Amino acid sequence: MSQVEIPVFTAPRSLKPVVTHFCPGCQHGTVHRLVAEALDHFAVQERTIGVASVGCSVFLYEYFAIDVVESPHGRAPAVATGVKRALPDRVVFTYQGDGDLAAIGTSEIIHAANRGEALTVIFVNNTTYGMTGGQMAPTTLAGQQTSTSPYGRDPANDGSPIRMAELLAQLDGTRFSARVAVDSPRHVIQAGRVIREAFATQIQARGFAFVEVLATCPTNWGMNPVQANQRIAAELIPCFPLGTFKKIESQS
Amino acid sequence: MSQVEIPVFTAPRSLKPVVTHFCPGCQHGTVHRLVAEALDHFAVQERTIGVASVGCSVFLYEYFAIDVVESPHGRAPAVATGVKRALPDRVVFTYQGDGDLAAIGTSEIIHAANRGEALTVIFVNNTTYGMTGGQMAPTTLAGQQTSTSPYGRDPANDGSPIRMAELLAQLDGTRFSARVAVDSPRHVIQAGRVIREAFATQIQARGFAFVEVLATCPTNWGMNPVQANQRIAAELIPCFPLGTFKKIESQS
Amino acid sequence: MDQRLFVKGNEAVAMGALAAGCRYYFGYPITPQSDIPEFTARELPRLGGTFIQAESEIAAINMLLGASACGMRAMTSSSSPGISLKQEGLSYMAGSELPGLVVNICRSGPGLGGIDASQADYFQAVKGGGHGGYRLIVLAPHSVQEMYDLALLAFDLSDRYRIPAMLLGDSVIGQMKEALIPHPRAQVELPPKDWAVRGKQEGAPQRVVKSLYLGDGELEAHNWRLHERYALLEARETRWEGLHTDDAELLVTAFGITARIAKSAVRMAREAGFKVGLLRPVSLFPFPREAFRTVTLVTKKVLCCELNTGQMVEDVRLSVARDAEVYFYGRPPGAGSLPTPEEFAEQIARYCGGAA
Amino acid sequence: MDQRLFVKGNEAVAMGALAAGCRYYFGYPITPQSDIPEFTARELPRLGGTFIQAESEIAAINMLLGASACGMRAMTSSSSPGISLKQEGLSYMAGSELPGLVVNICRSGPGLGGIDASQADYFQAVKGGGHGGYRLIVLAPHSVQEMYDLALLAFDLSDRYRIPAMLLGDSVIGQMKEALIPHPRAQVELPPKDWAVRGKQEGAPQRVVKSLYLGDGELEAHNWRLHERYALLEARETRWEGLHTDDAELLVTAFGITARIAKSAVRMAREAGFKVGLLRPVSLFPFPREAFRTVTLVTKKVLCCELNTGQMVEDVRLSVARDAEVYFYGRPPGAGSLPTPEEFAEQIARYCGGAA
Amino acid sequence: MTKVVIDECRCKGCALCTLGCPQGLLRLGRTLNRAGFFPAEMIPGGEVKCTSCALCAQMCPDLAICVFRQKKSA
Amino acid sequence: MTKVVIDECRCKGCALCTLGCPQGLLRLGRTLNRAGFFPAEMIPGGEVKCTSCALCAQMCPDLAICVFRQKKSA
Amino acid sequence: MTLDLFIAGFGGQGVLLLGNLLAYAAILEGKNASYFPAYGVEKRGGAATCTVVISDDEVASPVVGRPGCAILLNQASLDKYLPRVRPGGWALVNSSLAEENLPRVAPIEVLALPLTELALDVGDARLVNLVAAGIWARKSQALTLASLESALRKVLPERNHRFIPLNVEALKRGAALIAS
Amino acid sequence: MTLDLFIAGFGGQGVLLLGNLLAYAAILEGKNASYFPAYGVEKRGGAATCTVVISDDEVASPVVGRPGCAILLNQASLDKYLPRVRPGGWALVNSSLAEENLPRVAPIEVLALPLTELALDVGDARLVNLVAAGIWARKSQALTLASLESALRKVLPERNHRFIPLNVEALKRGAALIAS
Ligand SMILES: Cc1ncc(C[n+]2csc(CCOP(=O)(O)OP(=O)(O)O)c2C)c(N)n1
Ligand SMILES: Cc1ncc(C[n+]2csc(CCOP(=O)(O)OP(=O)(O)O)c2C)c(N)n1
Ligand code: SF4
Ligand code: SF4
Ligand code: SF4
Ligand code: SF4
Ligand code: SF4
Ligand code: SF4
Ligand SMILES: [Mg+2]
Ligand SMILES: [Mg+2]
Repeated sequence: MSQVEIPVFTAPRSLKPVVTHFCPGCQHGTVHRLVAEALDHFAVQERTIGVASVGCSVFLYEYFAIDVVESPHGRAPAVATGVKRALPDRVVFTYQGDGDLAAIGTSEIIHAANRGEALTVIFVNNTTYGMTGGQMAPTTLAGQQTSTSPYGRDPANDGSPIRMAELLAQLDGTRFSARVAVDSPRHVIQAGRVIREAFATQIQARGFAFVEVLATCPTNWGMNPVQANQRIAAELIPCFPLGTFKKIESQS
Repeated sequence: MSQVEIPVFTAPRSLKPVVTHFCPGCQHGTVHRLVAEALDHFAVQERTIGVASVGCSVFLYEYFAIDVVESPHGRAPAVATGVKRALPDRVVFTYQGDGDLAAIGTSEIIHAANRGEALTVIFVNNTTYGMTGGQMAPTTLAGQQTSTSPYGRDPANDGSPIRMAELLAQLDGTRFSARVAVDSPRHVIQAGRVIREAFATQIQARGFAFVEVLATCPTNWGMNPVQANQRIAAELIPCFPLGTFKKIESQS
Repeated sequence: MDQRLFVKGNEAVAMGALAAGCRYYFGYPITPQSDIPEFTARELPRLGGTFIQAESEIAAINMLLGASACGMRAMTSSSSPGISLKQEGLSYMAGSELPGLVVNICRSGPGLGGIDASQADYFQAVKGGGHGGYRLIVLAPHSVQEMYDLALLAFDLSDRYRIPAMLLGDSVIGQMKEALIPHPRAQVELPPKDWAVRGKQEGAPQRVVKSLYLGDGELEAHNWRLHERYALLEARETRWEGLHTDDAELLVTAFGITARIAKSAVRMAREAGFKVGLLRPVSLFPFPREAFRTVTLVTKKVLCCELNTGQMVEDVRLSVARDAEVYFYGRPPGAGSLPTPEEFAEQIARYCGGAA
Repeated sequence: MDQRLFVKGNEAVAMGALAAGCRYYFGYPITPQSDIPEFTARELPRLGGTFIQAESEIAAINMLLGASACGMRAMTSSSSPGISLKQEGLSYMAGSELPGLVVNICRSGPGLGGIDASQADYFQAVKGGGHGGYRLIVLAPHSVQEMYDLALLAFDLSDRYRIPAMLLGDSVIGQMKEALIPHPRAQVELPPKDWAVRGKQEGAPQRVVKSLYLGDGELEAHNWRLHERYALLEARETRWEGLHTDDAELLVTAFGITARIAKSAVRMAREAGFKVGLLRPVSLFPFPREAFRTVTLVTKKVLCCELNTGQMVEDVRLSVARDAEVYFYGRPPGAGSLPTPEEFAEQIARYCGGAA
Repeated sequence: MTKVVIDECRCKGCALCTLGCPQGLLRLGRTLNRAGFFPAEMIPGGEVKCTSCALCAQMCPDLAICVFRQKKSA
Repeated sequence: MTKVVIDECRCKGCALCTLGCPQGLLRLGRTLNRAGFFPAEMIPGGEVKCTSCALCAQMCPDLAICVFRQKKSA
Repeated sequence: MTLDLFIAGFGGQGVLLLGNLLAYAAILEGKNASYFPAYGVEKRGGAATCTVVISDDEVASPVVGRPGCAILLNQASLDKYLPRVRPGGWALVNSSLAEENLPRVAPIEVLALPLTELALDVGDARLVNLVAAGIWARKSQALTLASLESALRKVLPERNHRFIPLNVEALKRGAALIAS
Repeated sequence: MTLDLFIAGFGGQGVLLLGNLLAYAAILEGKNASYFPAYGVEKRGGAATCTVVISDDEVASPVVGRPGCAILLNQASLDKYLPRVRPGGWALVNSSLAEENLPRVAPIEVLALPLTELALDVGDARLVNLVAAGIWARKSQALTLASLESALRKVLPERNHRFIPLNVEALKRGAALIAS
């Protein structure tokens, strides 16, 4: 009789075994893993096409071992529409930041949702433009200082943070819309479950599914990763409540 | 003792005394009048700037006796933002069709609303692209035949009609959002009242105000004006319910 | 009964695209090209294809990008302001080496302008309206038949060279009707689309469609590759039509609708005894530089006619023999401003000097 | 202590704009120009001005259109992909005769490309990336000081001629730091903005800012008016810098960052005994055609150096004396592909023939 | 004395006013106007029944109708 | 025998795993790795208390942690 | 042989259909033809014009500066376009709606006929275009009534085919005016 | 007189601050100077490089093909950039992090010093840039320590001014290495 080691946590096979360019503590890494785990779960890696956006996650293809199409900033939902219509039996997802999806890409996400495109959209809301050096995003919190809101975001001048998961839930074409966070083991595990649901929506019900993930950008928040992580519960979740805002089970 | 004639209904002075290019029965004419009456009511004709969009209402300046700026298709809310920020004490409104506002201009209207720009937006929803000859709009009803939905709009392919008044009401920056129709004297009178409220919102409370007006396009609906008018109650209102979806009284 | 149809140019271009095997149309309405989405909305569902009326021209070009990245023949169409909005997407398609067809049925501008025929988007089409110094394959049909034929050609060239193609039409060519013989698609051998994404199969290498190149020297090398292909295009795929060039003392040049008008003018001038010829570029990129050089080794006077204030004339000047004179006659577009054959004929008489 | 500041080019252009009285900035972040919105976000509120981070580049150019229609000095800035998105808006501004400043700190492309310096947007800027055959005033700063000075000039020219102005920079000029003397705005007399909307006062005539002209001949006439103004610009406002042009056997020409590099190369070559001069266009539109013609009446060889595969060289070829030879040396942009002075000097030696 | 004045030149014959009148006093005429439309008119004797409620004018998209009320004045 | 394997090369020293461990068994080390970070490590004796719950790994954005469970096998 | 023809009227008079019909009939007769419409931005009531070129050769320009013939269906068209007709050419003018400014002595032949009244006579004012088609075909001798009748079937949308007999009637009425 | 200098290292070593500092000091001394940074897309840990040109005349090109001097703070920079130094030039190499591939016989002078260790000695590994600044200033004789000290006040953000004494200490430590 001997002891064997059973792996209880290893890297998903849909990810390549490479070190990312993300900053220390950046939770794009966490979200990448959760998406990859969902692809592994449904065993669809070989028939998945990822649609990358412009932002710190632009290198999707460096990390995911799947086919990838790059999109112009904000246009991933339109590119993904073209991909999905061309190859309807493939699993197609977009991965977009809050600058990408909630600012320049507002029109594309709303209309992809409204048309009910059978896509899964992973939306990483870190309340700032990470890649370009921390400018104000539509999701920046009131009072938050960024390089383009140096005196803090002023709702009277700049508007208030926009809640995409709730907004998209309003549209008839949306079958699933939820918001999660990745700031605690419990939240991470739950986020994984929700992301799986969003892929299930596409795979089974062939509808539009949206997951907003609250995540950190320690670099541009000017915090260390631990402080940044704490900010999610302290400041982000009160403004962006977690939950599932829409879930339609039936086939379309 | 003699009889005098007291005018109970005459043209508003904010309109020029010219015949419009609109088709017979086209209710852009009605909406023009109601807007002009609101300007007369608040006596702001001399300090109002209209922002025209691209659609059958592109000739705003031919009919309104006010200063006007033309915008590229869909961008009127952005142009109006520039105007209002430059001249904050002027009354600024956009006048947009459903192709303009709910398709190409989705991003601009959402973010102008979200920033809480102190604008009044008049949105004429005639469920089609009038000026270009009756193509499908995001507001086209399910099953409606248009030149680009010759077999009827199919929600599975084209999505369902989008309800802008409800959607915009979701945004923190929106202070007033309502939907009216102009298909009966009662509705017309009520529409006039609501449009006045929308201007009052700007003039008094300095916030973003939105009015969606259900109107006919007899030409592209392939109906005579009377049939077209009847379609509003029969088909449009069931899909686009009338009502005030948001009204915030306080000053911002 | 002959096999000729009598259709609009806009319908012909859509029929040509469908005959080329295009099964994806993404577009947004705009006059004077809405017949194209209207035609494809009617026909594509019957062929099992996809028609999407996009929420905007920008969404349309990006849907095209997506479908093309999967290896499909796909198209969009618009008119001048809408084409301006597609410039970023076109640059991405060029940078990502994606084929595809973009039809521009030009209208007058700048800005909202009007819906009349225009050739003022020549520079935008051939020099690169988007950023980054890429080129498109640009073909200029001058008849309903060519709207059809060049749509077929555009798809083949675009697939072969992995360069997006543009048909540069105008509202006369788009709106006019004339006879069309819808030839079936010629069988040509094209390289396999082994770069297209399709969901990587077991063991197969990953496929990525992108324009981002950050490693030292990578983007430069990528650009040189693109530019070599442009040179190849010029060497192999230049197309033009010549008329009476042998004995011409004056060479008229024009493309698209102005070439049609010029054909009448040349006929009138010949009848009046003027020795005048015509060289009509069919491909605007690659531009028929060599043809211009060759003809102007003999014919020393060139009159370039355009429906703008002078755009193609620059390429003509850059192409002709050094001692040739290039004259320009053009008008900016607008309602009531379409030039007439008589007008061009007058210019011919002016420059043709010692005539009949 | 001297009055020199030590700042980035991007900061200098923003300072210049503010010194010009610009109080409205509308923009969207993009590397390598985000210092401009960051600077204006900090400074404008202090000056009672307005900074809006727009939801997109398209919204930004249209906010600029709106503010400019009210007669205000306003600006936006972006980099290549973002500028592509502004093409429709630029065409509308041109068609509506609206002044305004657009800064393009070019990066490499096509598509997403990279963030390195590029000159591959020359065609887009000077030939018209948008539809309709309009032109922009295009100025090309080659130093931090010029980023400031030309921002001031751009506003004055733009207001005077009612043509939108573009500063065509690149990521080196935007990101580099050097000394800046922030001269105050010179007093120039400009025509009153009696076309601006402001809410029509009692009895005053209605004002309309538009680009739509539908009456017979109206749009053509409007376009001719615009083109007359372009001719006026060329007659009056062409700007360039010449260096050693008197005795040059070879004339080097370059703009922006390549002109800086060329200056070192020319210095090296002169030290090595080559008779080489430099002609640097400062205004790219209007292009200094006359200067090129004049110099090449004597100097018969021209070497055009660009950070692209050949764009300005076409304007040079169209400008020089008929018997001058124009050579081109360029590289497409990208990481690690910035040319060096040594590289240009080698090319000079190659073409300068019989040297020291 | 007229309460309802229909501007024949502005009228496009859309008939929406006829829907609007609660008394049913309006109809389309039978002679084309210069623009090629059949303009609306009051039925014979309508003036008397007309209440000057202006609902017809509310419905008119083309501002072709003006409405007056008669009032005794000293 | 190890339950928690931290890949020193992947670790960026963000310390999020230290927040994740319910037993408080992880900390940052004191020697820089090649990339210039202080990688996480288990506190001395931590292996024994470790429950292989993998919550540390759930928190790690960089997939630097693998977790194993020991099982008796025949 | 090349014939060119300019047609103008107001929207609703069937100007574009008329142009289409003549060009299509020419195609059916094995000729070449081009048809090129131009209209304002207005949907209704605005001006509508089109140009038809019929030729045994390839049609060069579909745009014609000075047409050999014009069909002018209302006063505005008459005023604006009659002067454009080529010397030696002819014009058909709808005298029901246009009678002022008819040139007395002119280098062109003007055939002024009460087309609208004739159409009303056939049954509907909107048949004015078909009356004109019959006149033009007979006078120009360019097209047979038979090919016009076949072309009608092609250019009319299916749902309007029930009006074909009436249309043919109008065609013939027009043609008869010339025969006589 | 024109001096050009290329600086390379990894993010966090203060490469850009070092370039800024030297150029600013030159400005304060009344000279002309340009500073031009280049960095990859990565926010952290990636390579950072910059070029500084100091001149009594106008600076022509801020871009330098073969610099007269290079400061190379890690192995990757050494490998990639040392060969670019102009013959007759010199390089300062951080031997704490880069020791392989040092040329033995070369047309350039290589000064290899354990800059990181020296910095740690002063108090923090991140002071490596200021140690290098001191060395470069003294060896090139282009700038005085006084102007570097004044420049520090300009290039450091206000919130870091409390570190100035330590920075100056590092500067001096570097300079002292050459003086001796
Ligand atoms: C058209 C265009 N505009 C702007 C940019 C610059 N840009 C690159 S990424 C980005 C935003 C990144 O923010 P976000 O989408 O929130 O992603 P994050 O980096 O925060 O994950 C911007 C504005 C661009 N590449 N293209
Ligand atoms: C960029 C651009 N795309 C398309 C068009 C063409 N276009 C003009 S109006 C219009 C839509 C009109 O529909 P809507 O906004 O609903 O107004 P309506 O005419 O129905 O009142 C379109 C697509 C344009 N002018 N510009
Ligand atoms: S900048 Fe922010 S979002 Fe981007 S990699 Fe760094 S931490 Fe992540
Ligand atoms: S087309 Fe429709 S919207 Fe346009 S004027 Fe006519 S009826 Fe009105
Ligand atoms: S005013 Fe009233 S009663 Fe009189 S006609 Fe009009 S709707 Fe009828
Ligand atoms: S509603 Fe107005 S336009 Fe319509 S018929 Fe009546 S009066 Fe005429
Ligand atoms: S597996 Fe669980 S107990 Fe063990 S170190 Fe990780 S978090 Fe702590
Ligand atoms: S969470 Fe991962 S990257 Fe962060 S310190 Fe722990 S092991 Fe290292
Ligand atoms: Mg973000
Ligand atoms: Mg509409």
